[in-house]
Amino acid sequence: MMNRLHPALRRILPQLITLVVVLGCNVLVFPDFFKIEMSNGRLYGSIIDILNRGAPVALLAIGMTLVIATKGIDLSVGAVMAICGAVAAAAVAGGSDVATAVVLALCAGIVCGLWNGFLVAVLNIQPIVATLILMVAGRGVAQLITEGVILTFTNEGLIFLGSGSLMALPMPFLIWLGFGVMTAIVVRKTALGLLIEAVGINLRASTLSGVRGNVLIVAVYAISGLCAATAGIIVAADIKGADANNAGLWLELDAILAVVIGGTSLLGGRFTLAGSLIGAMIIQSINTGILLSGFPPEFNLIIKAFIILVILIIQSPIVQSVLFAMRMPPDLSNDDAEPVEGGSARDRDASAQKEGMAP
Amino acid sequence: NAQTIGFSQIGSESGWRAAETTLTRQQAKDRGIDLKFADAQQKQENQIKALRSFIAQGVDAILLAPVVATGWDQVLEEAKEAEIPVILLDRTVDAPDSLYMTAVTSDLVHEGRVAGEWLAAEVAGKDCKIVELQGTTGSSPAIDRKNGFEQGIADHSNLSIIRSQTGDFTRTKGKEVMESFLKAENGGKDICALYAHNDDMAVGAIQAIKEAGLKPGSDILVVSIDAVPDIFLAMAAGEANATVELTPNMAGPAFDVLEAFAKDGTLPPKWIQTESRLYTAADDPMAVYELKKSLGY
Amino acid sequence: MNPRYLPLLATIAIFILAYALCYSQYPNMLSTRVVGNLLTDNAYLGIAAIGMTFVILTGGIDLSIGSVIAFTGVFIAVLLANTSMHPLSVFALALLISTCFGALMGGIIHTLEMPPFIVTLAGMFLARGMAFVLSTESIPITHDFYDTLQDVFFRVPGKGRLTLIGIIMIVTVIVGVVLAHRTRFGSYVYALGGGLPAAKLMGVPVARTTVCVYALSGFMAGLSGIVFSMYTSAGYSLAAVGVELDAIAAVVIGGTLLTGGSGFMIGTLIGVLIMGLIQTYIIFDGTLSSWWTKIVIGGLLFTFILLQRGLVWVTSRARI
Amino acid sequence: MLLQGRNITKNFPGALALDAVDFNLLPGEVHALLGENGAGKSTLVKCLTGAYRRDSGAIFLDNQPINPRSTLEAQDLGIGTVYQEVNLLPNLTVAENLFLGRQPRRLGLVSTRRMNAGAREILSGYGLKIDVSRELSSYSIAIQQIIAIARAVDLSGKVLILDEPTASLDATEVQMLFSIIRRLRDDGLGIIFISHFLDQVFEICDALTVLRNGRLVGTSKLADTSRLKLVNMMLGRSLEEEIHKEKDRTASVDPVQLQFKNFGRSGHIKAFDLDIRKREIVGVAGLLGSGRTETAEILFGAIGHDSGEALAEGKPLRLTSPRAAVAQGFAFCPEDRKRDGIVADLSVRENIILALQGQRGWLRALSKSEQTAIADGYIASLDIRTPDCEKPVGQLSGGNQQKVILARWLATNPRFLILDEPTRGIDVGAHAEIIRFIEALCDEGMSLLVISSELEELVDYSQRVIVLRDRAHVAELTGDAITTTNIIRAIASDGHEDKVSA
Ligand SMILES: Nc1ncnc2c1ncn2[C@@H]1O[C@H](COP(=O)(O)OP(=O)(O)OP(=O)(O)O)[C@@H](O)[C@H]1O
Ligand SMILES: Nc1ncnc2c1ncn2[C@@H]1O[C@H](COP(=O)(O)OP(=O)(O)OP(=O)(O)O)[C@@H](O)[C@H]1O
Ligand SMILES: [Mg+2]
Ligand SMILES: [Mg+2]
Repeated sequence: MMNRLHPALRRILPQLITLVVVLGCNVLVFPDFFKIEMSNGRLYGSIIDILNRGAPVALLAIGMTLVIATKGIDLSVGAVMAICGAVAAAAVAGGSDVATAVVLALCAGIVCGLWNGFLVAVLNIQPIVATLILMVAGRGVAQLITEGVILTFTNEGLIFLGSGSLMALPMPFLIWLGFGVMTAIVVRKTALGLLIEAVGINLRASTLSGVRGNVLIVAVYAISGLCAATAGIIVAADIKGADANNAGLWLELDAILAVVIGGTSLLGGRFTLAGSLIGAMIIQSINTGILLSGFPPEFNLIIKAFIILVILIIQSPIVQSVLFAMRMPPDLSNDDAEPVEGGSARDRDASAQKEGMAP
Repeated sequence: NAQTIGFSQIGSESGWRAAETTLTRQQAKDRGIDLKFADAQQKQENQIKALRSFIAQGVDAILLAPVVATGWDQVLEEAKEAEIPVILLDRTVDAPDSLYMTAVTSDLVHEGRVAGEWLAAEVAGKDCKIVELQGTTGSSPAIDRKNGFEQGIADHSNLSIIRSQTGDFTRTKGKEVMESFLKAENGGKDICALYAHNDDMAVGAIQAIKEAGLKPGSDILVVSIDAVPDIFLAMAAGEANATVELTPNMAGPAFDVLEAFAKDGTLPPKWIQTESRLYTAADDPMAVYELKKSLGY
Repeated sequence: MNPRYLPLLATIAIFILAYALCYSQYPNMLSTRVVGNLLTDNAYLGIAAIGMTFVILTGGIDLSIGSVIAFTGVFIAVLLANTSMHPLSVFALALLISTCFGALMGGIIHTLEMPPFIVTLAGMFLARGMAFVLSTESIPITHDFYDTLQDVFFRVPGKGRLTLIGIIMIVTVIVGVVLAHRTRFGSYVYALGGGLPAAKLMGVPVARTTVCVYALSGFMAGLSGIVFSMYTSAGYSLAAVGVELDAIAAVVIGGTLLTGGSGFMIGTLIGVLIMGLIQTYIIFDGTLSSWWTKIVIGGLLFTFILLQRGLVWVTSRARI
Repeated sequence: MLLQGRNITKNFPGALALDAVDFNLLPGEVHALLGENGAGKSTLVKCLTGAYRRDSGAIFLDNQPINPRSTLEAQDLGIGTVYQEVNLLPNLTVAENLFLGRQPRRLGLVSTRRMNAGAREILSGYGLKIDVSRELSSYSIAIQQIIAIARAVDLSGKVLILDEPTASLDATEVQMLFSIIRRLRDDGLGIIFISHFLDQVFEICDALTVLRNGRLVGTSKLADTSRLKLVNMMLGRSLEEEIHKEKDRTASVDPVQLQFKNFGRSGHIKAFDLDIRKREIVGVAGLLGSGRTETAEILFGAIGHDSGEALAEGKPLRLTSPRAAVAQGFAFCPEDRKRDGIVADLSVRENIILALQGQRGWLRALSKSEQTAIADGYIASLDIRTPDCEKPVGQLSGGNQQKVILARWLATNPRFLILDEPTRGIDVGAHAEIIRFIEALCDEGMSLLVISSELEELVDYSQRVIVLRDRAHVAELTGDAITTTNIIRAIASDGHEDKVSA
């Protein structure tokens, strides 16, 4: 049966199964979980909530996937969300129209991304620290824009992006879906995906092969900034105000988690955007499930930790290879080979790519 | 010679706190005080560091808005040793009161009680199922406002809290959690009132209620705490019902105390309680909004 | 001179330079009081960062330390409040738990081949969640023994104090240095950071080293939690949020590579002191608003990293 | 019987790497393990030393069954191994690499001073006088190889296994290694020696075992085996001619294609002049660390030059980065294939088209079918042993990885190809094929710069040989002057610059 699945689908099968299991658990704690009804011309139900509320993490996960594929990480996305939300809010508060506000916010996001990319690719600062700088300072910049208060606005156009709906579906969902599909097409129909993977696995070898490694790295951080900007606009539009203190707070961890649950290795290289998006939905399903369950909030973190642990154990190379060995002829379990050496991503020689090319 | 006063602020996590900071700076400027401001970014350890640095600099007095009640004895003793008076703002600490000069605070439990009593009076004996949006798990306002509210409704068996979840004091989470409350409680038809530990969560929740096709303020009563400007807008629109004020002007009384002390050594009482005033739609919300708007919220 | 010491020397040079600049602006900053405070106030961070350095040297990361600090504090406070156990035995128990917690994470990372980032992220949620379950409220610690411990300090001329927790940090650093540079375990740690396949082929006991390193980090986080509880005389489940990021920043500013295999314990100490210096400087300045505080911290962080890179670059070019 | 493997089987997904192989090693014997690229030699070694878990079979040491589950256990049993790719830790010092896990201790603490002294002493036995407290990565791959050998020799109480130890060594180092091997053999150790250099095998080995496609072909005494028979056993067919066709030594009359004038970078390589003609093959010879690799890197823009200029047909060339060089039709197969060459997790197909795609830019993607066509073409023409072009290149055998990198550059159809140790780790059959292939390319107009430690190889196909010493070009041999003796003399003489020509 497995043999007939499309290879791309087969790659994200574990994630899909996990999602189904988590949704199943949600039904257990809340029987009406799958109920969807139509009201006020839009669909209404827990599933829709997940698609809607998962938008920021899903958007961040798109950019984060590409960054992680190049062996980087972007801790600044939460702060960039805050900045861009603030920019958009300040723009409409200052009287510009939606389009200008959105463009300004997106540009701010790209500038943030370029800054990160510059630190990583040109100054050769380790990604985690390079982006930590913006993570710390960025929220300050956002607060500078809003002067520490929640900058509320009443521009209907902007609000529509966060809480409006189109064809009965919430806008945030449509935005992340569109963004995801678009990115996937761009990355897979051009050579971008391949080049990003090559750079992530072995920057030296790729650069020696004439790939513009540094440009690619700057580009993925810029894309990540763009995604964060979009997420920031959505979050601000959702509450009709830019909350520089709290917008996107700690969301970078959720985004990274989504990427890893989605099946992309933190060591760079092979990536799957679809997996990351499913990962984001898994995380949001957990969050929504916790809210619906009615447990006291003290237990939120413990529940989350255990579910993550279970997911990761299910998806760990060893358990996967055992499961696959039981179900599949050996020649299909291509990507999880050797328990002792080879196969696993953790085994990859990191030292080889530690330094980039000496100029 | 101008006084130098150190102010260890918790952070800038909410509009209310920004307003407190703004007011404190303004007051200091008006009185010609050199204010050393230190933002602790919600971390007690940073506040302790700030206090120690203030002591090392030899400031004339210290204002402290403690992020948590415990753990101040040691550093307060150091301040006492250095003969620097310390005044607590907006929250108290667990240390012996000999270690600080006075505390200018509201009573967090009392705030919750005022909200609860208002709600009990409002529904007047009808059955009412309440959902609660808590503040950040473990933070003292969340704990005290929860307790206070429970005390306020304790004598009314017709009131019951059916769901209570943390909304982290933020609009986004307030909205998200409210959405799930509405789903879980029969589309919101079973909910009679919402109690939020701060106004921001209430504002978020109001949007969720509206998007679910219900009318906040009438289908679901909304009561919250802080009295930030935006809640008055909602009140004016009939979408919120009541809020309990927590005044951001804590520094004013504190500076008064310091002035009096500097002049003739009068010692203030150990607790200067600020008023926890209840605002309802009857209080001309738009006017209050205009008044508050300029205070740096 | 051996080029591997360059980043370390650059860090030290920058620290001295920065301190000199601070001193020229606020002469008070060279008082023994400020120096003593620098050690005392950053003791918990220093201890945790030493543990983190070991983890990072293997190419891993430990995001759980902030939560473990909070958990340990709450655990100690709860036990002291509700039982008659002596603080020392409570300490031992807390260290045991945090060490086992670390070892467990190490075991999962090794046997299930899962990325440390995520395993320890789950650990971070779990430890903080456990702290919440023990108590959401902050619990004061009022044991006489704590008062005794807090009164242990050496007065140095100029009102400065070298406190017990400052001493504990210094001892930890020394132990860290010896462990990293003078034991076989230390060389295994560096070996893991140099590349897992090669380390395996060279006969490094990978499983044991991985588990030990995370156990060590857990132990250090536990110790840091004890120190933190002495520092604040309380256990609070929301304490030490984000300490892991501070620790990572300190380790990296100290010249350790996040990819593993290269770095020094002393560098971490300097990194911690630099972080402390930045904060002290901002407080001494006292004019920055909340947002400018954040921006300036970020900017100074950037400046330090840039200076360090520049210095290393210049000196390594000068050598050729 | 010292070390015995019986019925060893190892299955990789999609490839049966070892199929019930028997292997016997006597004490005091140097035993050659031979076979084509991908025959399973390295896999056998890894199974014997516990780096891989074998699927079935038994291992005996001194007739006692052993079951090493990790290389550590094998080391403790007295088996020292040099694995094929240098498997040392680049971030540790040389001394730490030599003594990892067995550092001398005083009072329970590692004594760095004694360790460094020990390391210096060990390395002096190999004629290596280097700073042992420096990181391993600051030394060239050849030095690393010697250190790896030194470590394995030091660890081998009973058995020493050397998997292609001589791949990047030149003649002097090889002779030194051989004298050490002889000494150990006389001490009664058993030594397994893997190499594709048959001359070396005939020089040092006593017995041999040949694998082909994971199966045992045969074992015999070396004395009973002729070179021809050996090649037959390895390839399963006879190599048509191993006779060297006499090279046309007349200096090329083709126009100069590339000119490098006063090209160099201080601190890396002294400025040099170099003209390269169309269809010409220029060899580069020199000792370890003489700057051969750096010559290649500077020509390719991997190290920026700080003096001089490059001209193509009189027009100046911009060679500021590898990318710029590729755009000018340059290509470069690096020496350290693991670090600079392969992109391990990508498939053979993706590795082969990488440079071509990089050249085309990200927007003009090659379609999957074009990629497959290109990859399959080179898999066939270079005889790359892989089940299909989707296998991750990191799972190929070393020699096949080398061929993939060569294919990557040939796919860009370069006009100037730089090869740094191109035949490192490539088997005899493939070796001959690759050289023929290169010569064919040259006939079509490509010019070539080849760096090789194998002087015979250089002499075989070069029309000109540049000799390097101490990071400077010291001599240039042309025409009939190109002989191994002349090259060695040029390397050794410390005289001033001289041009030898016929
Ligand atoms: N980790 C791995 N995963 C999958 N296949 C592998 C792996 N390692 C080796 N192989 C396959 O096993 C076969 C034998 O490889 P091996 O490295 O033993 O060859 P070799 O004889 O050493 O060749 P060479 O002379 O090129 O080094 C090859 O077909 C190779 O593709
Ligand atoms: N014998 C040596 N002593 C000290 N350093 C050396 C020695 N050999 C090489 N090195 C170092 O290794 C570096 C590599 O030089 P390079 O790669 O250009 O040499 P090469 O001629 O290509 O030699 P190889 O055959 O090792 O590749 C040199 O920069 C030098 O620092
Ligand atoms: Mg091999
Ligand atoms: Mg070389």
